[in-house]
Amino acid sequence: MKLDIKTTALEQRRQTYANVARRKGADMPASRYEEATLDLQPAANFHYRPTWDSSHLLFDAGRTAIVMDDWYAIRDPRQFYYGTYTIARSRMTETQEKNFAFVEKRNLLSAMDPAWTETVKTYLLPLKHYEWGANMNNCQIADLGSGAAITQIATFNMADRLGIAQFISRIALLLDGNSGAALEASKKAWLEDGKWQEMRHMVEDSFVLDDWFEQFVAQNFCMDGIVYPLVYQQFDAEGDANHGAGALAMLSEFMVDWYAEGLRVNDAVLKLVAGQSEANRAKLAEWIATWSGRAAGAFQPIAEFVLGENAGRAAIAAAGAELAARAQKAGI
Amino acid sequence: MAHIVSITLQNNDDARPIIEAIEQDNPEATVNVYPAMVKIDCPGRLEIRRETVEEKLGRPWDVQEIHLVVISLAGNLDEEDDYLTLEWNN
Amino acid sequence: MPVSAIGDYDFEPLDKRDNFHGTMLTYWHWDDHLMFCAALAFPLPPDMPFGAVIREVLASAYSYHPDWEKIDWEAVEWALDQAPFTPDFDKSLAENGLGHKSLVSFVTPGLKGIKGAGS
Amino acid sequence: MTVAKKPRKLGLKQRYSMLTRGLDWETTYQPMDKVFPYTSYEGIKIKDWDDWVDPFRLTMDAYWKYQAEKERKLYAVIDSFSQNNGHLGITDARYVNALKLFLTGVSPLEYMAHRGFAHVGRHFSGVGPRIACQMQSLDELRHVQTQVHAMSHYNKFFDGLHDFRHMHDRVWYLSVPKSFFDDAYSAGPFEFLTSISFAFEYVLTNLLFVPFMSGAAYNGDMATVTFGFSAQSDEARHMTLGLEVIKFMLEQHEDNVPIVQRWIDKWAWRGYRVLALVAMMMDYMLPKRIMSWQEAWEMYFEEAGGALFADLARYGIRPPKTAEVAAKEKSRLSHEVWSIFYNYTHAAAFHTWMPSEDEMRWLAEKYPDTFERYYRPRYEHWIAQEKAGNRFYNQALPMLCQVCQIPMAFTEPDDPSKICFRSSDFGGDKYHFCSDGCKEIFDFEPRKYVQAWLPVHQIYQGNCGGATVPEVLDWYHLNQGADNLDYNGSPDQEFWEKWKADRARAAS
Repeated sequence: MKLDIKTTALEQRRQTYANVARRKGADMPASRYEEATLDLQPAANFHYRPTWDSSHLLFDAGRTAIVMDDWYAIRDPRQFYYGTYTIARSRMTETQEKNFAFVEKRNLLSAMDPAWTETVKTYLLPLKHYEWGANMNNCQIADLGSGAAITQIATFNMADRLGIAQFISRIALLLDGNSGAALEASKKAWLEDGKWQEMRHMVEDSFVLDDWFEQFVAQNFCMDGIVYPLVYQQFDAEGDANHGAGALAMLSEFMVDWYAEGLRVNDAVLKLVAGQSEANRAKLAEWIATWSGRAAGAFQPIAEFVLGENAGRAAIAAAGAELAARAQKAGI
Repeated sequence: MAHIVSITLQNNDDARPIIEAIEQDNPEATVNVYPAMVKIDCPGRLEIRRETVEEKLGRPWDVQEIHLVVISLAGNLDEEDDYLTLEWNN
Repeated sequence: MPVSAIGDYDFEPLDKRDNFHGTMLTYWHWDDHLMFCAALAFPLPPDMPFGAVIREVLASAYSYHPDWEKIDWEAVEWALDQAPFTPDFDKSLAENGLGHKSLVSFVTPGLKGIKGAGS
Repeated sequence: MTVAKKPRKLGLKQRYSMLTRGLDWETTYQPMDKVFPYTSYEGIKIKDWDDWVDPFRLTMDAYWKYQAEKERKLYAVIDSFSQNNGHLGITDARYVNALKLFLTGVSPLEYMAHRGFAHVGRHFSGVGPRIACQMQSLDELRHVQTQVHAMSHYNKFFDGLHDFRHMHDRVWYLSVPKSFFDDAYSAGPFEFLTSISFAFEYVLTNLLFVPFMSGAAYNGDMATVTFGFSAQSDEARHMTLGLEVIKFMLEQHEDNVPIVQRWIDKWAWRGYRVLALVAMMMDYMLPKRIMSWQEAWEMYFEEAGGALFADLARYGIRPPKTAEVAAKEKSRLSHEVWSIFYNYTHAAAFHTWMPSEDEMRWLAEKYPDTFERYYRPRYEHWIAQEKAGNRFYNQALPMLCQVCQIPMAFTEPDDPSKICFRSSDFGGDKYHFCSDGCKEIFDFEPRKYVQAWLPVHQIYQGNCGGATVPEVLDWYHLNQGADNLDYNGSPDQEFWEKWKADRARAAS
């Protein structure tokens, strides 16, 4: 059928949804990220107070000390909505799968020094519980946070952290020949090994924070800001350079890429929130001081165990300095 | 009389081998065709066997690939490497 | 039954009479005329005469219906909150016993809606 | 050398269990009841969270893989739909009104489900159910976003879709789905799962998604059928979660049985009332119809639900009370609801219309006991009035049910000619209900339902933009004269007729 393309049927009456148009101007076409994010959280006329928190309304903005004129000022620099997010992760997973298959087929982990294998079991495997803790904290932000922009970021973090916990568990299964012994031993270490107790203490304290934005800062900025550079840069480098652990670095490629990607998001969020008001900035500074100090102290025994006392301390100090520099760059 | 278990699949190329496999392995199954979808009912129990789907498909098939085409289920589900079953316990 | 909740769970109802700026909420329903899909809600002054409600409020809502002008008001059967009652048209709603969120329904004998089918 | 020589082979269940179970731990630096403060107040007793049976066993990597594949396919369809102006291929523009109701009424609930499952995904103290809930939270985000994207193209050409989120928080009939989900999200985690995972996902959503989406396909709407079925492939997982949750609670402790039974009764009823909107969509808003609401109810509730409740009988669970009343209502539900919207379409963001003679014949055939007797005379009168330039719009606001918030239009279970009125007194005030189902829900927890934000009452209290209907509609962001009123005479109709004329000209 031949059609006149100028038919009025093809004249658009509007470019995008009205809520997006109010923010961008009516003539501007919107991105999928914008249409799928902006104003998505219910905002008014709630019917019943939560039975689990009757002092607040559903989606109460008063659940954090941070005050924003508009929580949708926050944007994800990756522009992740569900579709772009899962497709990005499935690509990373493909690489990760190939790496696992490669390492498994050639039994490459057997090239590691036996002593280093034990070290890896001590420092890396218990982190699956740290990741599960990070999953819980991000899940709580997704539950209680204000605005679909930030809660969406937290939701993706929540899933990522479960995924990472499972990748670590798979490393454990590679190391114990699928017996599950390494999984169990590393849980025991998380629960009982003295080197891990300050970490576990800190994670458990973060579970019970009342303020979800403090949780965001504590988990995604401070704790991760100490743990990730140490584990996936310093420890991996040490293993690769001195203990035949090059293959292990292949298995943590996902974590390395994931952390690099998340840095930009977390820093952008903090910068925007700090820029809103002096009160926000002061609050963020207080939280960052508290939690980065605590994370550095809590992870020090592991750093010293892996790298030796001096190098361990130096690595912790360097990670702390990097955090401070990032905070400063974000205006805090 | 056994209660009906049921699985509804998209009516597309990915689902067709699964539908055929179900018909082959569950002689009592009835296939109802609707626009864009197929609802398969079976008294009591219904089984999808990996082996049969692979025969129809001519390639390895992971039972979890069912996630790509399933629309709805009725019955208690059990999923393993080699099969997926739906069943009522009465 | 108290609500299963953590802490106190007791809040001011949203529809307290005080929230209606001196009026009270009343509901009116004409039986057998389901062309009007549901009972109607009107906030009315408690001192408004019952007859005035019919003339000024109900008429504007219901006069679209061909049965409206045929109603014999002497014959109408009234119910207040689903119990039979006889309103005094000259007295106020309050004097007639209506309270906040009272439901007044009425049957118009002989009038059963469009084609007698209850619409 | 500690690296094993020959790793043993792990089955799906075993592998899944190793990669998930054991991630959590008993906290000791903080007491467990502070970390998980919400697991006991509803009275549900759990002896051992490890008894939980995982419904589907997707690790995150498999989840990403399959979901990404679904998303690639779905967005390819959405892209091609908009590039090829797929909106011109639908059977009739009246159909789009079903999408308007879907986007304003249902999609925001998907978002609520996303947040609600994040809530329980954090607060259950067992790792198995938490992971299942977290994945569902992620899925529900997918559903709202794919719906917003699929409808985005329609929004560019049709009215009524442009401000769905703003409307969902305000417009009178949208308080029906909104209050439903507020009710679930504000409940405890076990009740939330019973309401959404079991009563809604397992027992009721088939009615929303399956016949309706198949209907979308039948009416040429490829974008909707694709997001609908793509979403349903997640629902299959969610349904299984719903059934496992119920079985888990029932198996854990016999004291849980009466609590769960009450929730099943409550939520099956509340969900059924929300689905009244779907009944109308199926019987009136699809230009080409697949099955009637009554047939869908029989297939998906009576038949499938019958088998389900026979299965649960061994725990002492009986079918929800809804079943009996719904069976009596099934031949009138869609007509009563369509009448509500025909009455008030001047205040709605979608159009209504009178069915054609062909459509009335179909309705009469599908509803032989009720249609000719109760509804045809009404419709013929309305049609005659419209022809005479006097289209009926109800000029007064309706009385609403305190619980489901639908105008009090439903009739007595045993008499389709009499409105069903129920009421209770609480705290010195009267409260009104459309049914025994809604009254029972109120009577059990009156302090919850006295908080309800009832649109009609809020308008009268002066909280909705003004005292006149046009002011309220402005407050809704409803474009008057375009979004509202009868389909006949609407800009949507004008656009569609023009397109049809162009098409006819091009073809000749």
